[in-house]
Amino acid sequence: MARALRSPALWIALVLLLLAVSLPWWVSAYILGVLTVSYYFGVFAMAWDLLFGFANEVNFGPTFLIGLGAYTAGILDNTLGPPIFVCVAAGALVAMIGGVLLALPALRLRGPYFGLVTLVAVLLLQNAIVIFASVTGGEIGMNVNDILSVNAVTNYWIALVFIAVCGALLFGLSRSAVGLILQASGQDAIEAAALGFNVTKHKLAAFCVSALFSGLAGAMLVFYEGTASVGTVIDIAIAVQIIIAAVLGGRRTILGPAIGAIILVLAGEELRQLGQLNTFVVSAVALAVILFFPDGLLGHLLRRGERG
Amino acid sequence: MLALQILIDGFAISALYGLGAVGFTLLFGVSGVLNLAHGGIMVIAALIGWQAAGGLGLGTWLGSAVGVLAALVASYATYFVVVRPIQRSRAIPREETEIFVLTGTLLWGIMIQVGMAYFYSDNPVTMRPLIDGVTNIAGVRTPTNEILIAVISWVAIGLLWLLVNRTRAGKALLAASINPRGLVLLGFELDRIYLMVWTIYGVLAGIAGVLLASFLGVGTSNIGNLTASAFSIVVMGGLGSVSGSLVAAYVVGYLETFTAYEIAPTLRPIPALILLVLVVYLRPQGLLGRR
Amino acid sequence: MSQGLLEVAGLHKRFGGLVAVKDIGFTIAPGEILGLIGPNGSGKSTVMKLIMGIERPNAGSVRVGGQEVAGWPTHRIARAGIGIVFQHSRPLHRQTVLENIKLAMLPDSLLRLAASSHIEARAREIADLVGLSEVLYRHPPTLPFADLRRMELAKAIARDPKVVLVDEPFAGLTAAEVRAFSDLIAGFRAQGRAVLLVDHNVKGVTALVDRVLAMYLGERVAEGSAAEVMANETVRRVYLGGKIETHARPELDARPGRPLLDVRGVSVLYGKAQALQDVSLHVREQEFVSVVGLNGAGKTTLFNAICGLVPYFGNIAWDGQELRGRKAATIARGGIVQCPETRELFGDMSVRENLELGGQHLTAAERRSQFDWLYALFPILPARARQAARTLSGGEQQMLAIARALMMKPRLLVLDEPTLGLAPVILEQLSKALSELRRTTPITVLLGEQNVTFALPHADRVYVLEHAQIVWEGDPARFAEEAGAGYL
Amino acid sequence: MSKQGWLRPTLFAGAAAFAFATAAQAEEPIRIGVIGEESAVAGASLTRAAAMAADDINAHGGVAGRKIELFTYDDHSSAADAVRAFQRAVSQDHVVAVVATYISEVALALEPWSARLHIPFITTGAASNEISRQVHEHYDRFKYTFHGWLTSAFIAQSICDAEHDLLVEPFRMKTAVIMSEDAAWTTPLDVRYEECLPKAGLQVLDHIRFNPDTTDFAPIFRQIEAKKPDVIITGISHVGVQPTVQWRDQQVPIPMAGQSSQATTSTFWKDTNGAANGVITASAAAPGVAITPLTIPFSEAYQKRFGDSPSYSGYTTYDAIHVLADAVKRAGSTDADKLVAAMEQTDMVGTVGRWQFYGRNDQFTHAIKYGPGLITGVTLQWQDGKQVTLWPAGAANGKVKFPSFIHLPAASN
Repeated sequence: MARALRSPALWIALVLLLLAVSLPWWVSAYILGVLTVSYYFGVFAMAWDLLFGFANEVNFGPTFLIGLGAYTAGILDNTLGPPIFVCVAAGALVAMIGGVLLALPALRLRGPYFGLVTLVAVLLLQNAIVIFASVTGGEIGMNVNDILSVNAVTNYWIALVFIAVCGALLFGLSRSAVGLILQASGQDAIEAAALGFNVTKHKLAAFCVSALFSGLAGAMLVFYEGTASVGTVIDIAIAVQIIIAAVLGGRRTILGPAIGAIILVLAGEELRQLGQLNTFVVSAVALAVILFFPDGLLGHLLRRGERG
Repeated sequence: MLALQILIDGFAISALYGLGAVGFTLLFGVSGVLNLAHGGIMVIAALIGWQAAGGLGLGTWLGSAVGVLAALVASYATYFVVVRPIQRSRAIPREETEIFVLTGTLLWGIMIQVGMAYFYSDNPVTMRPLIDGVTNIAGVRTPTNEILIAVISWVAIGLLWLLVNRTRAGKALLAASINPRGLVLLGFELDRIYLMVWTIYGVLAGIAGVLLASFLGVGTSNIGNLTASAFSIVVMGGLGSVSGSLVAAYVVGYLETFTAYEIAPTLRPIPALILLVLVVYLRPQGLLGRR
Repeated sequence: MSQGLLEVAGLHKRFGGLVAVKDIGFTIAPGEILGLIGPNGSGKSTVMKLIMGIERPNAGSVRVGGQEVAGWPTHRIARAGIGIVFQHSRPLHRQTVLENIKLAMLPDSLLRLAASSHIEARAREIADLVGLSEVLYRHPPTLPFADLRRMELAKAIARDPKVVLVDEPFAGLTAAEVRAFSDLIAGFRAQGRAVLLVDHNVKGVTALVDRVLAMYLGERVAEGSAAEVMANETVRRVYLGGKIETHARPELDARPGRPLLDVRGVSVLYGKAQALQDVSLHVREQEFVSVVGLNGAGKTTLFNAICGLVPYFGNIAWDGQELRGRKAATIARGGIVQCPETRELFGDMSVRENLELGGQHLTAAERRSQFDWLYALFPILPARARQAARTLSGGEQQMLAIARALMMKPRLLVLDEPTLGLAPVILEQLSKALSELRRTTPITVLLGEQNVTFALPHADRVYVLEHAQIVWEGDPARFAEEAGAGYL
Repeated sequence: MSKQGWLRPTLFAGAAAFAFATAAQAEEPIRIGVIGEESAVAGASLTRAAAMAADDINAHGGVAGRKIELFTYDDHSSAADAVRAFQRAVSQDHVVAVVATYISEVALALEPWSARLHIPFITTGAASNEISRQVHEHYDRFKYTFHGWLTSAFIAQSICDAEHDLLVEPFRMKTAVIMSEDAAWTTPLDVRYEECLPKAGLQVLDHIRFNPDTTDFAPIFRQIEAKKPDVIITGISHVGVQPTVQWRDQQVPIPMAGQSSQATTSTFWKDTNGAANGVITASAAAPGVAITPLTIPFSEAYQKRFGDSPSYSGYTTYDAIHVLADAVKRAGSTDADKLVAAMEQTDMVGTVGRWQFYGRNDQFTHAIKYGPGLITGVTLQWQDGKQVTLWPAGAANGKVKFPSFIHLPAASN
């Protein structure tokens, strides 16, 4: 942990955090609204990075986990209607179970094969939701009865605290002993095992943690937007956005992906004037980053640091 | 009767699935690239072909040719703009090239989708049938166009087979898919081989695209599904195995048609997806894959 | 049987049809160092993997301090007290050396998030011990090769294992570094650990080991002190072969004019490992030149440099022209054709198709004549013409590989380790084919071998490659007395 | 990088706020948000028609001297984007009302936000019953939402009425099979079909729902043929081109009528290469059909300005802007609650008919009233590249005509 404090990534993040804290006093409610969404996306991206960057498992279907969390929470709220935090917890729990389901093939399959399974998982969930439209509202989605708050500033604070806490936990985890072992397992499973580490156990844990946070964030997002729909929490397009965000911000840095996500959402909003073409521009930029700074923005900075 | 209907209806769609997947799998076999912009390239062929045929009044056949040409260009663009730079980049560690190519082509696919939607809107379009009218096969009224499409698909696949197994260039291609290094030692330029496989891929994807437009109609909103189905079929059949992809294409095609007939049209895609998961899980190398 | 820390008995491993390890057994007492030697494909590395649980043995037992661990998952075997030093490993690039060492000391637990404090101190001790104290806070990518190996050693020590397995301890190290490492490994003896050194030849480990076990084709061929094993008949045959007869043609080299191939001061680096160091050699038209040396000495690297497959420093001239900057394929078409030790056949294609690919650039007529000639040279091939290359026996595959290379009508045939893992009978056939080639055609050949009996009869001149350098050059007849001993 | 990301918009906001502050001294414009999607025909018509409406109103001196100012956003048909756009419209561009979307998913996602932010919101193309049901059940929370297009139930009703006049009467059709995509908006549609088709004289032989991602319709058509109905009653929006083309290619001898949203767009003939010939669908209006005196002038002006004819959402949006303007005038204020109260009193003739909204005690609170003399929508048929209006009789400009491969009951039995 001592070294975690020396990590430049942490300091960059802290500075940005301070900045974020100051925002409510001097930017419009609308921008706070956009940032609120971007923070939840940030958590998605961080959770994804834990799997890819550390356990080295390419998950094309983060939205499978997110969707499970989101819909579980939403449906629970609309049926039994317990307090929101109960719904969120339930969502996270179900997402974790989903994480285990996803881990089973992951521990057997490599590269594209596993990638495909995750992709299919999303498609299946998508179909399931359309088929059970009576509870899920089908492809037009469902409105949840309760929401976190109507006030943009309040929502902003909730989201900010949420991403800060998740970020701290995930970052800490990544720098902890377990994080090291996980990274070792991801990089060279055989050597990790030869050092006496149960690779399977650690990867499984990684899936659970990643799923847990994805589910949490998914559920929170639902209670922020007041609706859950395939288009907002499950669609492959969302998954792609998350992956882009992580690559853009810098894989294996946990905090980088969060920053990437925020930038991505803001950029999308900035370019709204372009109408439909903004997606085109954003993708093009992301592609350029992949080609010229494969380490991503934060990753690039850190690399510099290491070389020096 | 019903069985016959399923047999006939499933055949053409499966042939089309197969044609779409064959290029995809060949590309992987030879150059190890999974091109997630696949659907995009097919749709480019469809839309541009449609416009050339209708808008520019070139007629269906000429228009289709233009469409295939467009796909070829798109395929080259994918290779030179996205895939090759990633493969050659020093900054990207070897073991991560795969994921980078996947992400890169994925982004490229999105760019194609949005770009095409900008010019053509996301309404699906259809080419005029290559031939009109219907043929009556043992009481099953089948559009003559559908029969023709099945035939063309198989002719294209047949030609590919001849190319690979009977021509010198094809042999080199096959060899590259087995052992590229060995080929270099025999004085073959791999770059040429790759260029060739991207050419073949582009043409196949193009043909599949225009046929799809003429058979079912297609639009930018289908791009995701097209890529996904090609990907699944290819994995199910065994990455890199052409014959495997064909078998898988028919399995999927018939499974879907059967579901639509016998179970419920609403559940159409589901059994195929579940089967896919099972195959990938129980037999990761795919139906005919070797590993 | 004697109470050893590590007791291996009746170890068997099959990969499909081929038996990689046949009834291997040995014991290592505390504070004892055993050397396990054998040429490539002898199965020594497999034995190591079996002990570590990376591969599951088909039969046999592995006991650590009396406890049976055969068939356990690797991480449990590791916890049971076996540590391993890999030859190539992938350390954590984003962590410092210190953290990499600490990693090895962490408990296998999901709950202990923070490493306990004493670990830090211990890690520093170990770093001092192996001589890494200077670079504690550097990142692995910035370290020299030797330090990376030190780090691997440190990680093994950190686990405080009862038994240490070391794979090719000295590969890619300079003489000075070799000494340092020897001392470290000797240190294990002092600490009462049982050590297994796996290496290609006795020479490398003589100074260190108490006993040596020699393997060949998966079987144990000799065991005893280093001296005994070196003296052992079978071992000598395996490495040097039996009696060596030679028929050199010195007149060829005596001819004036520039050599066909001229390699001057070529060096190659793999990452940070020195794979080839300032190597110079030349080959004249029609000469048969043999480069003998053990695996890992750098033969393959040298050939790959010549064929443009790896970047190098220095100059290589072909028929008077610089080869630098030419693509591998261009060089191959230019007349230098390599038949690599890995053979690189097209497994799913028929023998004939393989050969046809070799003859792609020939006219139909030429190809036909080539076919006739090659089929005469290797009578087994026409019989197998329709068969898929994958289904051929090792020897047949080797002949096909050579034939395919010859199909290209090379001016210089670069033949790398043709005898690798082949049975003696096959060697004879190959040997015949080579002499035939030598007698009937003007072809020039550069042969790389570790099997001297096979290499020398065909050689006009011999180079000995050792630790990435040329250490001897001369007439094959003089090889035995001048270089032979040092070679074992 | 991220710095300017959030800095730039604030600058805009500041500048904008300043500009409006000064403008306010004079006549402050009435700001209305419009959320559509450029890459979808219906979505594009929506924003274009809104622009036309605003220009027309402003050309006639605006509303009590106040100009209408539109803020247009593209939501890529995504609920998430739409929600963000809605927030932007309200908290940054300070609109007083929002007109948006032809997609039920998006409309339903926006509804709670109009409730939370107290901003009147009209959806001019979505069909789901849910929209008005929510208003009915939680009036006080959701009263700010208005449904500016027929609910699924009424679409079904208008279709039943139309097919009765067009098919049952003249062609003695007796049986039908319902073919609808498995989507939320079709659930209530089908329910109403089931009850009103028999009343209209069409016995429902079967009811086929299919996956909206279906591309191969051969199996579905064959199943339908096996039932030997006189007509296929469709309920499709997500799909349209594909089933139509295969219907023609396969020469399914049964006419297709009902609701096929894509068939209402002007490009449908081109997209299907004329396979549309003979397809009957319900729509809000059709080019060259005088549902009201306003219809033709609008569609012609639209044609002139944008080169193709508006889709149904174009007509409704054009009216919706006028409804808002009219409400502001009557309310004499842009205060949300006053505005809602005024809108509930709406009684205005637009391009699609006479606009009135159901009250809080009706089943479909805040949905437009359906019925003769109010809004019925029209039923049109593609004939040789043109949309010909068949129903209601008053607006009709052509007769039913089927392509040769159709077997009519008269012929068949």
